[in-house]
Amino acid sequence: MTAMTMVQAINSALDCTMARDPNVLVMGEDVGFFGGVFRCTEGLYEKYGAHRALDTPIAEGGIVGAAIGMGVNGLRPVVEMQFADYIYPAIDQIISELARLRHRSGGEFWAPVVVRAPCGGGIRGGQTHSQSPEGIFTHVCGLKTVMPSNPYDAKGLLISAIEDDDPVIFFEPKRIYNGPFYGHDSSTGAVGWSSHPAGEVPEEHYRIPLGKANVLRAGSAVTVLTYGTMVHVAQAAVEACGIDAELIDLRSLLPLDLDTVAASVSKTGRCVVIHEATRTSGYGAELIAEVQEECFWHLRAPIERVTGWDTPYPHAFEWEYFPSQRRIIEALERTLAFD
Amino acid sequence: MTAMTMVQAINSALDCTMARDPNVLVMGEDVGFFGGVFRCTEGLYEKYGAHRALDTPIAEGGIVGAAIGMGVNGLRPVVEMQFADYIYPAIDQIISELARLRHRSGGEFWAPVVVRAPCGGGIRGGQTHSQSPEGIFTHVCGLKTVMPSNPYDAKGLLISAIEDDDPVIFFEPKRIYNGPFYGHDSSTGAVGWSSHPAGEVPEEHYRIPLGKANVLRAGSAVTVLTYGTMVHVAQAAVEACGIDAELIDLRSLLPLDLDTVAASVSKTGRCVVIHEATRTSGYGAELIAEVQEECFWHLRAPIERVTGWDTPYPHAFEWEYFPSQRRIIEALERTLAFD
Amino acid sequence: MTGQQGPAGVIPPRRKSKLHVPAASSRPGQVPDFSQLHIPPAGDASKPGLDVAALDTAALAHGLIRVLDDDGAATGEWQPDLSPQQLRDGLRHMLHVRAYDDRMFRMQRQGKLSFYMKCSGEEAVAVAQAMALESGDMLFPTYRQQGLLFVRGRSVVDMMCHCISNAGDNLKGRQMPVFYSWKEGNFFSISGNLATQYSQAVGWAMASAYKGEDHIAAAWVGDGSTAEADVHNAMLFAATYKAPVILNVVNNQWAISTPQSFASTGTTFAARGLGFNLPSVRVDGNDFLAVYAVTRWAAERARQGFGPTFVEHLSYRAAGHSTSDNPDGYRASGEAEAWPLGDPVQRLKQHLLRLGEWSEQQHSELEQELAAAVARDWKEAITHGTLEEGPHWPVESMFEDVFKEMPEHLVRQRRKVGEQL
Amino acid sequence: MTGQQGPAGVIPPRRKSKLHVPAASSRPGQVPDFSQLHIPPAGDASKPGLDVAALDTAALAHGLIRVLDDDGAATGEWQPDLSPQQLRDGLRHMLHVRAYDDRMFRMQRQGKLSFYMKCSGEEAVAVAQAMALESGDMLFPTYRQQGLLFVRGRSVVDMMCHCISNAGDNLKGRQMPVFYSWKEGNFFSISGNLATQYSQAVGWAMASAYKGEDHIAAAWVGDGSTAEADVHNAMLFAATYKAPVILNVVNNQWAISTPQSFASTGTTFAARGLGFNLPSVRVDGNDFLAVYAVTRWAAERARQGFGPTFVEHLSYRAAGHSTSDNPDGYRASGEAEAWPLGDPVQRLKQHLLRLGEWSEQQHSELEQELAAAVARDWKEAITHGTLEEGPHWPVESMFEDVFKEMPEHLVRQRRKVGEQL
Ligand SMILES: Cc1ncc(C[n+]2csc(CCOP(=O)(O)OP(=O)(O)O)c2C)c(N)n1
Ligand SMILES: Cc1ncc(C[n+]2csc(CCOP(=O)(O)OP(=O)(O)O)c2C)c(N)n1
Ligand SMILES: [Mg+2]
Ligand SMILES: [Mg+2]
Repeated sequence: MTAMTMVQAINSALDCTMARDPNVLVMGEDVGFFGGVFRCTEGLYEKYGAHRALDTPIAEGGIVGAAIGMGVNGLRPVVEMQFADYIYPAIDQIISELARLRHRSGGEFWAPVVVRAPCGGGIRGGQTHSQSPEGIFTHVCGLKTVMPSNPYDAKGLLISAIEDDDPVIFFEPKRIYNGPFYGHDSSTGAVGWSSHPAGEVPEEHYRIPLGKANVLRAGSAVTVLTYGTMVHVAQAAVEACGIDAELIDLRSLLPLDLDTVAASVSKTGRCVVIHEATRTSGYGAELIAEVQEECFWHLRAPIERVTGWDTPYPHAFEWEYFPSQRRIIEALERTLAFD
Repeated sequence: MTAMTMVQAINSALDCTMARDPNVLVMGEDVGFFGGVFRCTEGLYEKYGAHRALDTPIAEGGIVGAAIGMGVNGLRPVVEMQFADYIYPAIDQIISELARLRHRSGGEFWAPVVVRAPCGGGIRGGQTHSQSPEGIFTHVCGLKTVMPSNPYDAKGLLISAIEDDDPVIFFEPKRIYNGPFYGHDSSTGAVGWSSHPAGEVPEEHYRIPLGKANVLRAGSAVTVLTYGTMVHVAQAAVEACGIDAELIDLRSLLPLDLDTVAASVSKTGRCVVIHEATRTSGYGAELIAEVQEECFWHLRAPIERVTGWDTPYPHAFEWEYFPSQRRIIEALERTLAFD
Repeated sequence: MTGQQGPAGVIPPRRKSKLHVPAASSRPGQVPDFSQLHIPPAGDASKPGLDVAALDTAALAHGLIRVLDDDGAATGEWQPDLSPQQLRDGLRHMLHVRAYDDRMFRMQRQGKLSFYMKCSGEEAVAVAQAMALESGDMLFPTYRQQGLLFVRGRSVVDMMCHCISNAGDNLKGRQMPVFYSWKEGNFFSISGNLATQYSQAVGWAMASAYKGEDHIAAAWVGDGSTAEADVHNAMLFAATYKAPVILNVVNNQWAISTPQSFASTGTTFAARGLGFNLPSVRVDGNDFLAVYAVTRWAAERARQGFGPTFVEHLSYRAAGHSTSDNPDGYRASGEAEAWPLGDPVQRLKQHLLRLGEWSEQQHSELEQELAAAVARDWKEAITHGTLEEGPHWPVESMFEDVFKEMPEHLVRQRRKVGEQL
Repeated sequence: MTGQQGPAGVIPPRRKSKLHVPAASSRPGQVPDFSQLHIPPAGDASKPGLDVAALDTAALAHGLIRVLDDDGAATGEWQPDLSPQQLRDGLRHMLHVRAYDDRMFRMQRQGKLSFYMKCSGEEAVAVAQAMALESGDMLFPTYRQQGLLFVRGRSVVDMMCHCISNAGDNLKGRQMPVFYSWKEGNFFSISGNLATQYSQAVGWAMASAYKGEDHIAAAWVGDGSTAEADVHNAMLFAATYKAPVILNVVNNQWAISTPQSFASTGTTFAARGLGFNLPSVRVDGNDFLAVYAVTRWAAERARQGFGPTFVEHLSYRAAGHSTSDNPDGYRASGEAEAWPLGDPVQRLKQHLLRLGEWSEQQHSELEQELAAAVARDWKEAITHGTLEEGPHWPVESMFEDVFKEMPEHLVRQRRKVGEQL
């Protein structure tokens, strides 16, 4: 075990899979010689060569289109979108092609492409370096959508994603690339990944299965469903307010670990869903739809959403936009106030 | 009043607005000389000229990009995507630009662009001529998303959309372009628009406000929330089973007429949401999330979704894929069985 | 629609649009006229070395490579090395495609297919190209290259089974007719979304180079579809990584109702390749020999490591776009006959006749043979089921292949469908 | 990375990649060397008529339009008609931009800005172009054309207020620094998404033609961003509808760490325009006079109805991409100094000195004056608030302008934010 940041863990996942399988390559803008603007592909160019740490033109649609062809021809391309905000030029290739190829060809063709994309706010990136578009991808059948919240999971999930024969959209919350984060209000409470238990990461190859949630904290009062950066903010909020919440890090949005989710809400009877993405038609809506259907007779309060607002991510008001510990605590308290 | 099909009503809306405002133009693939593959722009080329019924290259991204620039320069472009399935190449311009321009420029710039797109299945179009991607657009702040279910609404809503200073994504369920449709099982029950009350359409200019739902049938047993083609299938299902359902045609998904929705569910205590789009993270999820939050204490059964399956739209199994009267009736009955 | 500007300083009383809108080759009621289209004589174009630089193909990109002259004689540097038997094979394949199209079109009109698309007048492109490529080369076609399947030996019954989504459809009833896929034949799944396959083909070719293999890829796109961003992406990536790929544009003059002038920007499509530093040529797409020769040359270039070639095939879509449109609504009805490059079948036939390797009688016998074969194939195909009556694949099969292994939520949905049956 | 193929029939023991991957002009540790870059002498390029056909600009697209020679003398057909006062204005604007960049960069390093981007070495492009255009012409810039704002007279204090998102920011704190918008100055809102403005500019120009107006549009994009699909769309639409627009590519050799070779396909960027039948020229972007002359010509073409022009500006990004990167990590540290086309400020200064219209003393006085002005502006800007301390716009203002009128759901969300404050 080694202390790793999330960037280092992702780098290690790429390194491990590239070392084992000559068909794995990374490709994207500035990922080759430079090692990526967030350094996730650092050292791979030197180790594996320019064709396996492949710099590309700035054409997200072209990158994914080419990756699909590579995937059909036996490679396992791991594509980096420089920011999740720039995934839209590639969305036609992702939705119309990558997601549907296996089905439309009767199982004849498929492309095991992973699309990695740093997402989320908290780095003063303004509206085009802060988005969390995961909800859109969960609406597309044929895609798996994953978002880790810590180095250990990031490595294990990314290895699973690369070795999976289905396409995976892998969102990396950039706010926690280099350290966990507990929300603006309590950023003083931050410890680095080096002293965080999930910052202990094996150097070798291991997998965390896609589709399995992680119950971070057992509790009986209310279930908190979240993922990515918000896992830490939620955890800090729960600790701060002392409510006995069951905290679930979903990790994989699709497939969703509905069994774990439903078991928890059936037990607690209350649920708060938290994500950074804009509220309307975000992934939180899907969680609520499923939970109320599965656990209706157990529910003792409406399910609340704590999310980003339905506005673009504003540069100056990042902390007012970001779901804060305070907003989470208020939602938990409102939920518990019923009955 | 004249009997009009939905195609004719849309054509009439375009004609009315083009006649009143020289800044309105229609543009898209085959919309000019030919009058559109579904004939929605028929006659406009002859009447208004090639520059106002503007044929374009087959580049959806380019069409919307150009339309934005036109909108910024004072025009009101009404863009046709030949099929909603082909909107994805334009999605970056729609999400990153059209939706956000007013906000990001502090209100300095905006583009009053309408994007029309025939959506939905039921014409044996297979997976690339049948999609209902409306849910994605409702997740994007800055866009209004509309889907009419009949000629009268189509005309009034489209005129409102064109005259609105915000961008509007206007989905047209192609299955009901030329006649209403009650689901495969009872397609024998179909009457043409010419004998349907909503097929009576004024020739002149009128508006139906965006953001107002239409209560098609008052009822006390259960609220049915739907839009587009499914309005008719749901109506037929309700008639067939005799359940006293309150049937709401949302018409506008964003803004959503939450007041009407919440009032109804508060009254009936039960709710079934119906759409053709794939289930997971579809717009139905958002409806459920809002309804359970607003009406939690009135709910007497879990809210059900009747939707397309989470697969691409299959050519051979269109009727098994399409939410049928039978599936709707079963959901209504399940919902009523509780208590 | 180009308006005139008023004299300086004078504001015109009413707006007059200055927006230029391209014109069509013809519209209904007009007399078709292709006299503006410059057709150089056969045999004129020179054939460069395999290592030619893009700039040195400028004349070929703006010109037209032709081998067969008006009398059916082969001439010039581009004459391919094809035996009479190969020529007869080519003719057979083209006629087979035509017989197939004809039958399927009629079956659609009888309600047996939901939709169909013919390639009438363009048969030489797919047939000659497939014959010029190796079986290990990967094909990324559009819906109008059915000829590739005939050359590669796809069973016609299987093609038909796909088109009627019956129990024998290798695509399990999922795709509209003509969106074939045939892994064994290295024929990629055709997408309903125009042009998406173009950049995928480049990626496939990049992977071939990555692995150090010699297989190349070939992709096709229509004139109208060159407007899609994927074509830009494909050209850029092909040129950047010198991918072993042939990028074909089939310029059949029309994109549904929209003339090629809305995509060509008033120059040749081949010229666009030059801008990406791609060796680019324009070939008479109705000239079987020229198409074959160009494809051999481009394939050889790719295989020997000289990278991609961009090829425009000048042709004409003689039929409607699909069974959904009537071309008389948007172009002069005699336009196909006025097309100056003739019909590819007639031209190859004329060549073979001239060589003394073919006769009118052989020709009409072959046509009858193929019509009969296609009729037989149809009869066999419908024994596996029809679109409306079935049998189809089991309904529950629609939940398969969304993912490699079916996740829980799809298992649940499949169960619900099962309950309803 | 191009590998060798083994002898025929022999399967190499291990895979050897044959994939070509483009090289950079230099990487750290190497000696920068631009000797491969062909730089024709100043004055050599001929100046065609306004109605020139695209094909006839081929030499200009592959060559380089230069007016200022190595001694600072203006020469050749492209010499613009600029008075000494105009030249001095140009120099002042460039120096002003430089002083501004310098101050803002330092303020970012002190934590007063979240981010900043300089345009060092490229000042001539935006400044000369803005001077060559009319005030009614609409600008669709990237984040590296701040020079346009200086020429059009944007208040520097206002620019600074935007960059620190304070209460005086016309963008209400919503955008990252440098993503300016200035409606009054016909300066379009800069997008964080590369190249999206390119096709919008074409649409704007189409609308101008539609309305019969004479205003034209100008758009800019970087070398790396030419790879984006929007650039393809823009070129296609501009050519199809002959839109009155100038499409500029600022080829500053780098796209963050990625050399222009990943976008240029080994030819000039201007060459790409030819493929779309766009009259296309390549200009020495560090030559103020040449940029001005080319822009006047292109603007005149557009205004007189001859349609779009595609212009590549050959320049060099002397600083890092932004405050987020250190270029020494991906290119030889002396590369900027090795750039053969020099520095645009020095070259214009040299020209003015040579004309006897400028002195070293005037120059250093001007530099001091501008540095002082920018320092004063900064002091004033922060009186309207700072990024970290405020005052900002009211937090609730973030819900405005999502729509023209705030819908219910946003009113509810705004209320929640209000409650928290
Ligand atoms: C992305 C996308 N946009 C639009 C369409 C609708 N469409 C189908 S075929 C076609 C015309 C294509 O013309 P062309 O590329 O010239 O090919 P051809 O049909 O002539 O072979 C159009 C617009 C589509 N299938 N995909
Ligand atoms: C769609 C999109 N993809 C990626 C990025 C990230 N990005 C910002 S600037 C840049 C490099 C642009 O280089 P170039 O076009 O040459 O312009 P320059 O910075 O040199 O002026 C990249 C990749 C982005 N902003 N938008
Ligand atoms: Mg065509
Ligand atoms: Mg650059």
